[in-house]
Amino acid sequence: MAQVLEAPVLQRIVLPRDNFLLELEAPSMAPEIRPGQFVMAAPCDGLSLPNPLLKRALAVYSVAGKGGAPSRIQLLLKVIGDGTRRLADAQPGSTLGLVGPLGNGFDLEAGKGRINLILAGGIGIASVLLLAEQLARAGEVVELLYGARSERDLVGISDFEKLDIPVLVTTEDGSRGEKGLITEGLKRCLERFPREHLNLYTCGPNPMMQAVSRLAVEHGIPCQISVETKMACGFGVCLGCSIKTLDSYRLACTHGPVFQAETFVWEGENPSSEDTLRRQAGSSSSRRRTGLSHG
Amino acid sequence: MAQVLEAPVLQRIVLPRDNFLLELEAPSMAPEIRPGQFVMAAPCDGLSLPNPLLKRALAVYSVAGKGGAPSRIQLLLKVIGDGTRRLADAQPGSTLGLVGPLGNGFDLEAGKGRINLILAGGIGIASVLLLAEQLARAGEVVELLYGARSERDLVGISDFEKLDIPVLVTTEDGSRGEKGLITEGLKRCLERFPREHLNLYTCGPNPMMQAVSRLAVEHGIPCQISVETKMACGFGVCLGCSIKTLDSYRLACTHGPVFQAETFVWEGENPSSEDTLRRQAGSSSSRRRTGLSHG
Amino acid sequence: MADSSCLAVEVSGLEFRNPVLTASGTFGYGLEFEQFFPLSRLGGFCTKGLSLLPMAGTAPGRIHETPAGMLNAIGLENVGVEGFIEDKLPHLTRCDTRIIANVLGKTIEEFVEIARRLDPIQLVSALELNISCPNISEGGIHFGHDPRMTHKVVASVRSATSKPVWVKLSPNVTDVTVFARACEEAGADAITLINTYVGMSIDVDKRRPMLSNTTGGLSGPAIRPLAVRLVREVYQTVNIPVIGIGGISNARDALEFLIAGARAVQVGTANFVDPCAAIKVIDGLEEHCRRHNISDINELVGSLQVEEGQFFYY
Amino acid sequence: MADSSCLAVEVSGLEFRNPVLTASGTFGYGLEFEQFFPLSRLGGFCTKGLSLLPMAGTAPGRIHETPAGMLNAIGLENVGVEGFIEDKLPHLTRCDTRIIANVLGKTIEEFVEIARRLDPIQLVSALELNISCPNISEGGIHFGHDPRMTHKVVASVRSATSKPVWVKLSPNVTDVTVFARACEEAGADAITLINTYVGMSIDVDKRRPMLSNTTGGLSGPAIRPLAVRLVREVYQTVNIPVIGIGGISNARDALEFLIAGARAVQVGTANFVDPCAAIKVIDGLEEHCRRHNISDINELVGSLQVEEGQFFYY
Ligand SMILES: Cc1cc2nc3c(=O)[nH]c(=O)nc-3n(C[C@H](O)[C@H](O)[C@H](O)COP(=O)(O)OP(=O)(O)OC[C@H]3O[C@@H](n4cnc5c(N)ncnc54)[C@H](O)[C@@H]3O)c2cc1C
Ligand SMILES: Cc1cc2nc3c(=O)[nH]c(=O)nc-3n(C[C@H](O)[C@H](O)[C@H](O)COP(=O)(O)OP(=O)(O)OC[C@H]3O[C@@H](n4cnc5c(N)ncnc54)[C@H](O)[C@@H]3O)c2cc1C
Ligand SMILES: Cc1cc2nc3c(=O)[nH]c(=O)nc-3n(C[C@H](O)[C@H](O)[C@H](O)COP(=O)(O)O)c2cc1C
Ligand SMILES: Cc1cc2nc3c(=O)[nH]c(=O)nc-3n(C[C@H](O)[C@H](O)[C@H](O)COP(=O)(O)O)c2cc1C
Ligand code: FES
Ligand code: FES
Repeated sequence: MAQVLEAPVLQRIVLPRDNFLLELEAPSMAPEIRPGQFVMAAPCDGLSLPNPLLKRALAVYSVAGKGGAPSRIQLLLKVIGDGTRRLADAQPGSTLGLVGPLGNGFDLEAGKGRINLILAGGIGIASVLLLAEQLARAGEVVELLYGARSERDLVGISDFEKLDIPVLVTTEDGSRGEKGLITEGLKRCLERFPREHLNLYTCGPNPMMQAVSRLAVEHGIPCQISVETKMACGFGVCLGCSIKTLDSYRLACTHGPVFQAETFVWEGENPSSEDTLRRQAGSSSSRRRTGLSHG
Repeated sequence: MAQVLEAPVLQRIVLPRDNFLLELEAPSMAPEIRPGQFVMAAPCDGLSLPNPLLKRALAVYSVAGKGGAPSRIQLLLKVIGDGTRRLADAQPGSTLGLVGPLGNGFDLEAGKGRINLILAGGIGIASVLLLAEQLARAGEVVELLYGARSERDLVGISDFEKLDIPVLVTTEDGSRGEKGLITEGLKRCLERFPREHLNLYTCGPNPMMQAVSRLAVEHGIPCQISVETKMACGFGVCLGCSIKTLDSYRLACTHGPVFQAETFVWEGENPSSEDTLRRQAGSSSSRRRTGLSHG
Repeated sequence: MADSSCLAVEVSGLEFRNPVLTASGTFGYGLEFEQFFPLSRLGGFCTKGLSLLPMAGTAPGRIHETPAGMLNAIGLENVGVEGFIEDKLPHLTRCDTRIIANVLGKTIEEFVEIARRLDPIQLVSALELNISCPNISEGGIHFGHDPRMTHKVVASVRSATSKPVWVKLSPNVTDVTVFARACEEAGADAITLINTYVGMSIDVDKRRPMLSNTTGGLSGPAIRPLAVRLVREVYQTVNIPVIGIGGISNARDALEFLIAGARAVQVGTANFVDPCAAIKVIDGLEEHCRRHNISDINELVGSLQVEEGQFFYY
Repeated sequence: MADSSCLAVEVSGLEFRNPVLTASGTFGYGLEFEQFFPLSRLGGFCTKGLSLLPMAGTAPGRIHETPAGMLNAIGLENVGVEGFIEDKLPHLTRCDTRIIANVLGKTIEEFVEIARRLDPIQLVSALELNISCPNISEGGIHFGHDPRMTHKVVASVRSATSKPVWVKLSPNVTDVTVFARACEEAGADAITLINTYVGMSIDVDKRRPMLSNTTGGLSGPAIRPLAVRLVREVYQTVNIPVIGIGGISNARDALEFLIAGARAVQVGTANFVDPCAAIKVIDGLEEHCRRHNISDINELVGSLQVEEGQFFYY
């Protein structure tokens, strides 16, 4: 059940590189949030028409509150265009119009008894803190692989460290952590850990998630991806957010935003029927198989 | 010569009843302003499209600056719709996009050696402070008749009092000054002063200016009105701001916003050719005539 | 409050508790909105366009936001008329609002077949023929851009159903009144307009269309002034009721359409911006009636006062 | 910077230093903008529509702002062709930019007569025939809504002038390509589009139209997606160059039109919002060329890459 509400902005923290953290008062919504879910958001500015017209999808970064059920939600956002610009300008004392919680979020069952690697790229980090938190709280093994262009693009690392989650940083310019792409980090993990014990979650720019997915599928490792598409409504009625899976179009908002890497078809990919069969086979086998290694 | 510039907001003063005073840094523009001129203004918000699209016309309320030429301009505005809402939200540190100075402003020559009555209604006060100041500085007799709905709608009175200009307040609810309409105040002035020595300036809501104009024309007193119309450009190219005068359409932005009451045709008025002749006759005689009284 | 009788209207022999419906393609099959408000608040809702067989729609890249509007090329993804009857309607039996089935065929025969299947369905109050969808290559807009075809499809459906037939017109024509007249002559019970305007946006860095379908339909506040004018024109042309659509976000917008001549309105894109938009329109209309001492909203319908002849100087 | 040759384009045998002109009715007679920037920065400008005799225009209540756009019913207030030649042109002798005379007649004879009077005027580079103004009852749009009339007026003007003849088309038609073809066949040298869409807004408290003329033309960013699509269609239909107009506020917007197929663009309503809008478009285009290593902006014209056939699932 999604709610429509106006949430007062309690705090606005300016982070490097056009990243912002907003904390909102949302006592009816905060306890309902599951990891990987999102809200549609726009500032309430008293004008007769919002500009841009449509709300923007934002993952719930975190929930907070003193004792008992959480009453506040945190959004972590990076300014890209007009929508995020306006959200980032929201001052404490103003309110945001929210619709949410939306989407299905991550499947945490898949992580049970596994070594869970969370691969976040850039602002994709916003979708995975709650996931990491709940996995860690459930006693699962969790590591964060966090890739960004440069040191200053890394946000929120301390929030993961507070949870005692190991953070493995890669930056494209080498200004912090390993120099290179996050997939290099992943490859090293594939050497470190028995593959059949691994479970992946990823959120970030499409090319990164596509590369991660490819590795995961190749190695038969289950991998959930949280995708970004343009969304008009966020709750399944505009049918605008479709993505392609091996057997049909699906809605990123209500069927997703989390999908299985094995069945997801990336833009530009045109899986032949052979690929399809192979990947479907791989996908079902990767789910069944446990002790098998591809070498 | 109008300029296009981005002026930093230095100060924002919140006044009662949705009135706001904005002080802007505009050293190239401030010295050029003549009384009754206006600017087209909108906040610079970094979005790819302004909302509302068009700038809004605002009189220059005052100019200021330490010693020498003025470097700052003040805008006094009342929130009516989206355009003024956004302007009123402009915080110190942000900037406004301005085009100006625009329009012809008031004819101060007409006030020489006369008793100058300035009739302001509501936010119309914003157009007449500079006028009052310059008339007073030139040693002319000036009085302000200021009408509003209620005491709290009166803004800026102290700015006139600082100039030692007598202020005669009327409010519709009697909460300050005389109870009633500003035309009542005007009628009393018509009894107090010899009409042939009077010169009127007025800015306010249309019904008020129309009533003032009618009195002025009836009594053969010169009267300048500063009109408000919808404006898209403010500098004479959209041709959208036309108003009707006895002999043609005129542009409120470049021919006005100040017009002679005698030749202005109000909305709904449909002067017969007789009226036209009478008013034209009246108009030319009122300009020539000096010592003549209508009794 | 919402049920106060001052808002009741009649369209094509049907009573509506208020003149505010939600537009096809922006309200799913109604069910998706039950989490936000009781559907009984609405005058009614129009289903997503139903085709004879289910359709999967166009490839991803279906929407793009534009100034005060959005382009869409959904390609009429829908569950098909049987899917609607079997999977959706059973959940709507107690929704207590009027359901208008928006339908679409690639041929006249398909239109007729869909109408026949829906005819026995009590829960469906009326059919709305979408002869104006810009996003599929067959059917849709083809019927909406040739008045003879319009007449033919409307007459055929009219004789295939006992339900009121509404026809939804395309604005992408030189003279919409020609089509409205064709509908009236063919026996249509109401005209709904407008569907979207055909438009296109380009990703200038990639030099590719923003939509996978290249073009899409423009909706939202951007087109409202165009819609209001077309509603006015059709209102002045035909005697059957007109239902106004296009960029309605609030009561003021809805009033524009009513005053221009619409007997009812539909809220579309605004449902995405605020799921409760239609409710706000209803509350706002009631507030307007109260403020202006209007005891029956029908007083407003077509009440536009136009000044007599403007004069030009030469 | 602005004169850098990467932006130069040729339209109808005329060289333009860049593809950015300003649109008729939004740039006065050019003179009003000299206070903001040297006119020589522009590719050129189009004058306010010139009629045979001066026109006073419609009564007050000529404009109304709408979401991301505005309605206007100026009624072609203008100084007349003689007024332009005698009072305006003498001040433009040193403006060093191309002047396009936008002209309008109530009859074919008037169009021809205006063209004749302008023919000897060196400072005027081309004529732009406004057969698409929605705001006057005679002429204007009448020529633009009947392809035979379009052909006739274009052919007549074509034989009355030695200057390039551009024809400005109305978007208020079912199929603009029919009109574009008629223009091409009649000898037009270029097509400019779009003029405004007919629209209307209502003051819901007074129940009166916002414009004294009841309807007006919608311009601004709101209509850009519609204009881009029409430019694309016409580009794919005719061989003469297309000049794109409609809601251009910045270089990105202009690029949409160029990539869709426009050889040049015109900036309209944006001139009101920011008198320097056209200059910003020019600077932005140059910046884009630099960033994308484009040595000749003509490379971009019509460069849209459209994916092959979309597939639908059923
Ligand atoms: C389920 C979901 C969850 C999301 N969670 C978050 C979140 O927690 N934090 C957050 O900051 N953002 C998040 N996003 C993205 C966010 O919703 C914005 O849509 C996106 O950043 C662009 O919106 P905008 O209005 O700022 O830019 P727009 O004006 O819509 O786009 C500006 C330009 O940038 C391009 N563009 C759009 N998205 C991207 C991108 N990701 N990278 C580069 N260019 C882009 C557009 O094509 C356009 O040309 C999420 C999106 C989805 C679907
Ligand atoms: C030359 C000139 C000088 C001006 N100087 C000032 C000034 O110094 N300070 C100032 O506050 N304003 C001034 N105005 C008015 C100002 O420009 C705004 O246009 C006006 O207040 C409405 O703009 P908006 O965007 O807020 O409302 P809009 O959204 O444009 O209009 C909202 C609604 O209010 C109605 N409306 C418009 N104007 C008025 C009005 N005056 N009273 C009641 N309803 C109205 C509109 O029809 C509309 O229905 C001036 C106008 C002109 C032409
Ligand atoms: C995403 C989307 C899908 C639509 N699908 C349909 C449809 O299936 N059938 C139909 O008749 N109209 C459809 N429409 C058109 C709307 O019903 C409506 O006529 C149009 O959007 C204009 O109204 P608006 O501006 O309020 O959105 C759709 C519109 C949108 C935005
Ligand atoms: C106030 C105004 C006046 C206009 N006058 C004319 C005109 O005289 N002749 C003409 O061909 N087009 C005229 N137009 C149309 C513009 O030239 C242009 O085609 C249209 O506004 C679309 O472009 P835009 O969205 O950039 O404004 C006028 C437009 C506006 C807004
Ligand atoms: S965003 Fe509307 S259906 Fe997914
Ligand atoms: S506001 Fe544009 S001409 Fe006056």
